[in-house]
Amino acid sequence: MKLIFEKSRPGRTAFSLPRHDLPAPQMPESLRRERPPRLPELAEPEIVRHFTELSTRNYGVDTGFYPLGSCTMKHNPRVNERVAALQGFRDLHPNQVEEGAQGALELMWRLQEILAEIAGLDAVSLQPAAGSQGELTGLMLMRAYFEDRGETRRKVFIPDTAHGTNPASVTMAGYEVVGVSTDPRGNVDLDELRAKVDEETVGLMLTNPSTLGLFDEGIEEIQRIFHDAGALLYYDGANLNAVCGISRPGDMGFDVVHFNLHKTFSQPHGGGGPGGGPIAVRSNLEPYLPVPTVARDGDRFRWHDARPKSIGRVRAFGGPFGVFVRSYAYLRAYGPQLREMSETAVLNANYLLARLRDDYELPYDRLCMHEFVVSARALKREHGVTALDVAKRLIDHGFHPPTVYFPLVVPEALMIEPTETEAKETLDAFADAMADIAREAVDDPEALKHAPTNAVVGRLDEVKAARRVVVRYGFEEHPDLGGEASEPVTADAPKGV
Amino acid sequence: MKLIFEKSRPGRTAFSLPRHDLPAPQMPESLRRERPPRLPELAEPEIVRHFTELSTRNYGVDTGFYPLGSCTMKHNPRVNERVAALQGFRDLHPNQVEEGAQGALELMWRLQEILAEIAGLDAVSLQPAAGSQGELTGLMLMRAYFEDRGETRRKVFIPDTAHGTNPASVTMAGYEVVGVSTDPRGNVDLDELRAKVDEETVGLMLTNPSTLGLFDEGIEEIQRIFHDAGALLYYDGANLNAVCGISRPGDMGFDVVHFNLHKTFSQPHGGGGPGGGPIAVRSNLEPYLPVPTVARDGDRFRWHDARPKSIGRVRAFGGPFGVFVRSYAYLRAYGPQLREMSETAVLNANYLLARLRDDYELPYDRLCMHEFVVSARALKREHGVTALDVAKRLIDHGFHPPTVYFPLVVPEALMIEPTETEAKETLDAFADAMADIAREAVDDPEALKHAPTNAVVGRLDEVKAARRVVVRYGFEEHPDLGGEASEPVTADAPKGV
Amino acid sequence: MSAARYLSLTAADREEMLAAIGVEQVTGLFEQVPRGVRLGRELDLEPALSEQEIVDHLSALAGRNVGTERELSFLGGGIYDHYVPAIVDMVLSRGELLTAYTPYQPEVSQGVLQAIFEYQTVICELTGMDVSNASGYDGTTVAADAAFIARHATGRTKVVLAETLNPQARQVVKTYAPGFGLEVVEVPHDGGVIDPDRLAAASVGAAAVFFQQPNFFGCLEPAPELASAAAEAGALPVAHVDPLSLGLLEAPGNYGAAIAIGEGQGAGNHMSFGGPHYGFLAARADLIRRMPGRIVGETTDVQGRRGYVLTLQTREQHIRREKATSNITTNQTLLALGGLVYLSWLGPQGLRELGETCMGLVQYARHRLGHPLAFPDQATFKEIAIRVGRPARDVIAAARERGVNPGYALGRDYEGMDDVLLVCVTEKRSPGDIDRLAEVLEDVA
Amino acid sequence: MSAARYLSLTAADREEMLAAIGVEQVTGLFEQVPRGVRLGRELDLEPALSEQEIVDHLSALAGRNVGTERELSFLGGGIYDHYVPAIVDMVLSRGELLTAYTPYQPEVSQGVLQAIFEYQTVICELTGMDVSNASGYDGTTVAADAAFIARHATGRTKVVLAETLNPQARQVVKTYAPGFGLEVVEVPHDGGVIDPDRLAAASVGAAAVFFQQPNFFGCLEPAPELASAAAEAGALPVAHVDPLSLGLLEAPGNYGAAIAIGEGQGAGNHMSFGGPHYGFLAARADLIRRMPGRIVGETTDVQGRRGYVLTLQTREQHIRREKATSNITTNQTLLALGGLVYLSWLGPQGLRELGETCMGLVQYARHRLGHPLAFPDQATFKEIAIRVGRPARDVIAAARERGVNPGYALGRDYEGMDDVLLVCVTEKRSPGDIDRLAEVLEDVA
Ligand SMILES: Cc1ncc(COP(=O)(O)O)c(C=O)c1O
Ligand SMILES: Cc1ncc(COP(=O)(O)O)c(C=O)c1O
Repeated sequence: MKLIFEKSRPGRTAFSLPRHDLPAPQMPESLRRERPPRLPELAEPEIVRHFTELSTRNYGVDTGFYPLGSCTMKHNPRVNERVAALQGFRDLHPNQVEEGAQGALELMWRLQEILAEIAGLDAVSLQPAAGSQGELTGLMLMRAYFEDRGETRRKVFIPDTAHGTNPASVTMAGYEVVGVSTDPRGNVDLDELRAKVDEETVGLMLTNPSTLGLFDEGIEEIQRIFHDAGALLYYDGANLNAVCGISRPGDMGFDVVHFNLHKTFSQPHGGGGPGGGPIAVRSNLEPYLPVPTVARDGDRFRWHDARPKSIGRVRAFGGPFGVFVRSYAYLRAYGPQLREMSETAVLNANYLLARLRDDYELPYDRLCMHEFVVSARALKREHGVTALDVAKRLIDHGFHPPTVYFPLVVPEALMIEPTETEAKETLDAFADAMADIAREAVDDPEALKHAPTNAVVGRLDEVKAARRVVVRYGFEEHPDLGGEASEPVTADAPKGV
Repeated sequence: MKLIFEKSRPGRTAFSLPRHDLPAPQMPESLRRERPPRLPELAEPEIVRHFTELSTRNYGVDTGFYPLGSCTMKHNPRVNERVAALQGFRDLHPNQVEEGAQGALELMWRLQEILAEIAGLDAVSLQPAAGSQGELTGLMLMRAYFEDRGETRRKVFIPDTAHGTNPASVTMAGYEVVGVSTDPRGNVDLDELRAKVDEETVGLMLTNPSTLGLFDEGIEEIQRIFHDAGALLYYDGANLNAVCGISRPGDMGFDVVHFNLHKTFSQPHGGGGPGGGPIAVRSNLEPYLPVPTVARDGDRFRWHDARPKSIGRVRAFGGPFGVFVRSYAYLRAYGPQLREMSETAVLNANYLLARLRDDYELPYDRLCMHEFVVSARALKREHGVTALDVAKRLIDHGFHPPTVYFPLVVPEALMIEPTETEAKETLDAFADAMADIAREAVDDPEALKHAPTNAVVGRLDEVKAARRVVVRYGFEEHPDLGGEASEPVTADAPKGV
Repeated sequence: MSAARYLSLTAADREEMLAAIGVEQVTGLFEQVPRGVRLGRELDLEPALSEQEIVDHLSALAGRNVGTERELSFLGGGIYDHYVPAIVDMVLSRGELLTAYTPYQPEVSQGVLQAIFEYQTVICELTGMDVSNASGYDGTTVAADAAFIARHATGRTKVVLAETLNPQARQVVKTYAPGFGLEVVEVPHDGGVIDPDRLAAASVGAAAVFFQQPNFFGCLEPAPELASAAAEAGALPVAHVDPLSLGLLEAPGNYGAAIAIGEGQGAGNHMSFGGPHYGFLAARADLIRRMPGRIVGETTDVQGRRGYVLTLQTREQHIRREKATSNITTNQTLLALGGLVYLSWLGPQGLRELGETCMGLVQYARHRLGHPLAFPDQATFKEIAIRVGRPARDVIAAARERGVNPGYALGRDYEGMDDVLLVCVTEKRSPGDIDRLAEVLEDVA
Repeated sequence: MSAARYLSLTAADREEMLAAIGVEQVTGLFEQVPRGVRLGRELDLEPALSEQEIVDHLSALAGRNVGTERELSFLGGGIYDHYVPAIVDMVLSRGELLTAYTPYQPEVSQGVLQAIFEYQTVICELTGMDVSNASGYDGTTVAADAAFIARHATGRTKVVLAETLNPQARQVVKTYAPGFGLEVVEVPHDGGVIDPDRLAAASVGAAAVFFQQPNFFGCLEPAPELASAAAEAGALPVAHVDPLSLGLLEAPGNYGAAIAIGEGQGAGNHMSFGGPHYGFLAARADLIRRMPGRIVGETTDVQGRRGYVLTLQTREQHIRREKATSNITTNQTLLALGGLVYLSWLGPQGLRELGETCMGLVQYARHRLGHPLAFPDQATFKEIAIRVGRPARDVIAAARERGVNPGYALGRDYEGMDDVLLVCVTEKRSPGDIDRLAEVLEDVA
């Protein structure tokens, strides 16, 4: 379909503004813009059609099953959108004085309390904008903590199953990554930890259950190893959907946790965001929390920014408030029964795993938690059919593909997270499609290479996109910003986390 | 796709209700329901998906060009939806006392005033729920008027171009229809009127411009003929989009007018409704208006129902208030420049007509107003291709078909109303498609019989539907409620008005 | 300022288009309008507003209303403050549904058609009837529709209305009746409900007999007996029912009603000061060809795939013209679709629980409010009529000053009831709210 | 009550599924969780609420806030009360966009991908830069992103921040700087703007130099000269700009900025007490491989049809891990999409007129308000700083009692400015509103 710029015509307008009879504004000529930006020019009817059509070329949870592993693509309750749009929230200026924002501050305070209880930890900062910013914030807290104690440590342990944000955050925090292997049962290799953890160790970043969908059975020992070395434990909360009300990170020994409000607590993913990445910490890290948090004095709620040892601010204001409204509404729908959410997520995952295990290889043969990873390695070896081919054919069956090629430790990985909101019929239909595809891989592997055939476009040439870098509309000409050719990602790069 | 009942599973729920610890209610056992209704049982996620999917199987103005003649399928501004959802409107109980509904009453009063000015008439009732109810209400007013004067008249003149609601309303009002022909220029036949109008005549119902899209050039004479006979003139406002600010029904001599708020004033058509059918009348008919209307006393607004000669009430409360909010918002966006709306609608129609006249027959060769009618008669005669075939092929070109087989006076009619909100490119693309189809009719008429081929279903068997009357899901069995076979509509029955 | 924002033509477009048409100016297109009837001036309307000014202006108007979000309200009487779940608004805002019209071209309208088919099924299930249309304007006009059906099905010229039928529905029937050639007879109530014997007497020679369950006072009528009384007289029993009562109360189809009608608002529509809402009308199979309005039927396409179309169109005005079963065309599809979404949300279990909640609350109110009941012998569903000892209007005014709208003044419709207040409780009110009402009423009445 | 409403399994389903898995009870699935770390009790949370109770509870909380719909507000300072047109909300509520995630599978994500490509183009056009990402968290974190780019592009270890740069953006840069190995130097303003010579001196050896146009006081900086000063010192000039000023003010790309960043909120996002919003970041072509976050590129499919994909992914954490240009993954796509819709609504003409309206109003306020300007020599865009003669906090409190929120107390961020009020006017305020502010300020200050 056409780009919005290709539908633009000079002089067409959609905007309307109030008019006041005021003299024309004066401004220094040297600062005046010379040529206007070529923004699209359309009337309202064509704008509505353009974006309506775009939306029909996109697949969301509202469209169907979206088992994108590690992303918790659950149903987004619509009441959350209703309450987030309340004028008292939507039209509230963040610089409003506290007296004029008591309801918003109370909501944030209540959310802090709920998250602390779920985490089993003591204090919460809602400020981080997403999980990865939560990670970085957590690492900054650790640095502040060690600096405050006069210790200089540099090494952060990252398991080989970890999400890419974990090592990236370590670098941004000015620390060094130390890799750790996964043992044959899918747990972190304890011997390796015992050998490597020392007084230079800042801590460990762990996703538990891991990105393999497995709860680390050695978690108590892991905790001992790090805490005995004076180091700290960071809990990547991306997989919290597995354990709410069942096991709390704080009780597992973690000192900092981030939540992904857009995963576990139903903030819609918005085509890539927004998210929310609050962190909860043990009391020994509380003095370093970003400012401001929200405090309660009797019936009154206020900003709390008197933290002399704070690492400072990690984003504007108190955080993505609209996300808090949605997640708070969601959490109030479950209340103390939040456990049902996680139990159902884990039940759905194990059922789907049971249905798939005959057709796909299971690298770690255990019950899973809320997600699991199977491998298309055998299909590739025997029929030349890759995880990517399976993913693309799933599109033709009407499903969103799972995450593929992640975690990196599993070759030809298909990482499947059904979430708790799916019906059994949906899981069955997906399992049937996966079985069909496994059969097709035997019968007609070549056909799979042409998938998808039912989508609005066929397989897209990512190599070309990286070589001939066209990242904006060119109006008359299409400039290639690539300069020298860029290294394209390989076809088996992670897709979906 | 599946019906929602086919997705239902016993025990699945989406609802939630507050719980109070109250004793179970007591009720007479004789009135208790025995078997619960088989409503669908789904959780919220699957309900959202079901209706999302249904929506993708439907074509609206937001999807694309929708030139359904006589229906004024213009763009529906989204700000109207925003204001209609304001809590002070949405959550207002119609039995609220006047003191608690001043804003709503003021809005209705202002809308009455605006409509009176547009109509060039004296008093307005907002109550009728749609155009056809406006018609019936208007006829009831006429009867009350004549009864009040002690006259018994029975005949209502209906031109052969009239919409089906006009004669149907006449019957429901207890009157008799007298048909009138259209003259070769597309105007009402004046000689016939002169011959037939007499002291038994109640009046004329006229759409002006007519459903041929032509302004009746004899309107002044028509007026004289009826008024000289003491009869009244009813203006079917379905085509008001052609003349706002250009010519007013009151100035043309009409005594009663209905508005279609869902056509001219942008209430979205909702897949069939809701609508709004306010009427405006000359002062001699005001005493008979339905109650209540809204009156103003200084700064205060109140219900006005002290009309002893009123015909009574035609629907509940003051009318479809949410529709009034949208239309009022729309009218305030144009203000005194409403004429631009009609001018543009007429320009678009004439341009499209100019683009089509080489390929399709034009039964009345004049400039048109906001819509026009062409005929596929030649295609049918020469190639066996009908208006219906043309309509179905337009679907494959991505357009909604125009109204077909209406008005009845034009064989193989295609009744095309582009509205003012369409861009020239859209009109050009539609004209190109129509030209393509005309060519295809020559080159491969058989192929056209198979259109549409790009829709979610192919041509549907309407005869079967009328013969084997399945009008509800049968759960286990599919009962045929037809009894003896029903007379199916013929393929060339009107579609679209 | 103009509303160019809704228009897509540029100045250049206009010129090209006029050239293609062969006229010089836009005014040239209007030559066919005789000079004598041209307006020749600007419309005398207030200046155009920008979008933001529209929002400001309408927000100010909305702010001068006191909706149920701003006062504790016990208003009922036909329109009810039931909770409308967020998914209803979400579905109705989908542009493909919102901005479409009547599904005359079924291949591009399967969404609306299937939804209507589902709606028809849900209404049939609720009411126990065989066939439903989609839809009537509201709960009053469907009463007129039912009278029209009965007039032609029986050939008789009288309809009987229980006085406990919604007063506005009765008014609408009376407005339409002369045109239909119908005489209207009303039957008074005895102690809040209709006496079957009295109704039987009135029913002789009637085309139809209308009663309401629960009735306008909230009371439970002996509906099966009323239906029998009508049927025995050869009249069509027409039951006007509250859809949300049908989880607890027997379906009209199961006690012999020929036609079931009602106001759909409570099931999925916002109150919106009285509309737009939907009226439902369902009937026995033998009346199908006399029904007004749209009906969707199942069929197959050329490849045998299931699909839906408007059917039995030979009833309708666009085919039958003056011989049609009704003049209706534009109807209340979107609102009926809201009803479908709502009833799918509620499901059979929710419907029953909702009914129990309302009845439980009304039972609580019955005991909690200190005032005498107007109809002490009758069970009610979600409303009760109480005698407040002085004009109900005054009590309402005084209570509203305390932030409570205590209900509807029945004296607006019924003689001798000036001191009667109709108090309504839905699931949106709590026992605590009822306590508050009791307190305020003690103060002011 | 449970939130079963969001769960689709029936009791029967659960049994069948457990049987298929081969465990007896759901608890059997959690054997892998060591007993020592199991919770063993219910979470200590308030009881679950029904949907309607959630709406009631949150409406009550919302009602305890005073948003700009309830008081006449002149608050600005980085977040602005610009009008958000209805089509923005409509587009963002489309489920296919709202409930999708990052478009890793381009064949089913062309909608989001094309929208991002369009967004990138719009941002490039606005800023005059070559390439834009989509998107940063907000207008503060993109400053940290720019510092990270500059650190690696130049190898230098210092960044210079104008004191007139948004205080929160400065704080965020300072929070991130130690991890990046950067030292932060701030340059004070002279009379409300930055002196180019002073900046030039500070820029020596710097990786990047940040300034803001219009600056935090609303004043127009000599931006071209600031950019030159930075560039001459070999530092990357980073301009933090208000997107809505760019119809009137020159684009940073046209006066030599290497990176343009900013807060997108004013262009298409509701204020929402501070988020979620979007931060934009656009750069010169030579910096493309150092950019953080998503970038969408054009390509073709197997049949040669145009399509869009995430590109240059070798910059990103999921490929490059500890060597990535950033750790960002979840971003602000939906909000950026809101920006795209808004800027399409505004178009070039609307953008200019909006700027003129704001500047016209601020000019009016400048003359109308009786208080001395803090920076009398500077032209401003939509804000002015005035001296109110006593603590601005007190003035705000007193004015709010009269229904007017007169602005932001600059003393919250700047020493010696306790009596300075930053007054902001957008197109949502009128000359009459400014008159009212003047009146109230006369009374209270
Ligand atoms: C395991 C894991 N860790 C961290 C993240 C990063 O979280 P976010 O996307 O919220 O920044 C993700 C999600 O993408 C993840 O799956
Ligand atoms: C010419 C004409 N008259 C009357 C009507 C009836 O109006 P409504 O559909 O609002 O009842 C219509 C529309 O369908 C029409 O096109």
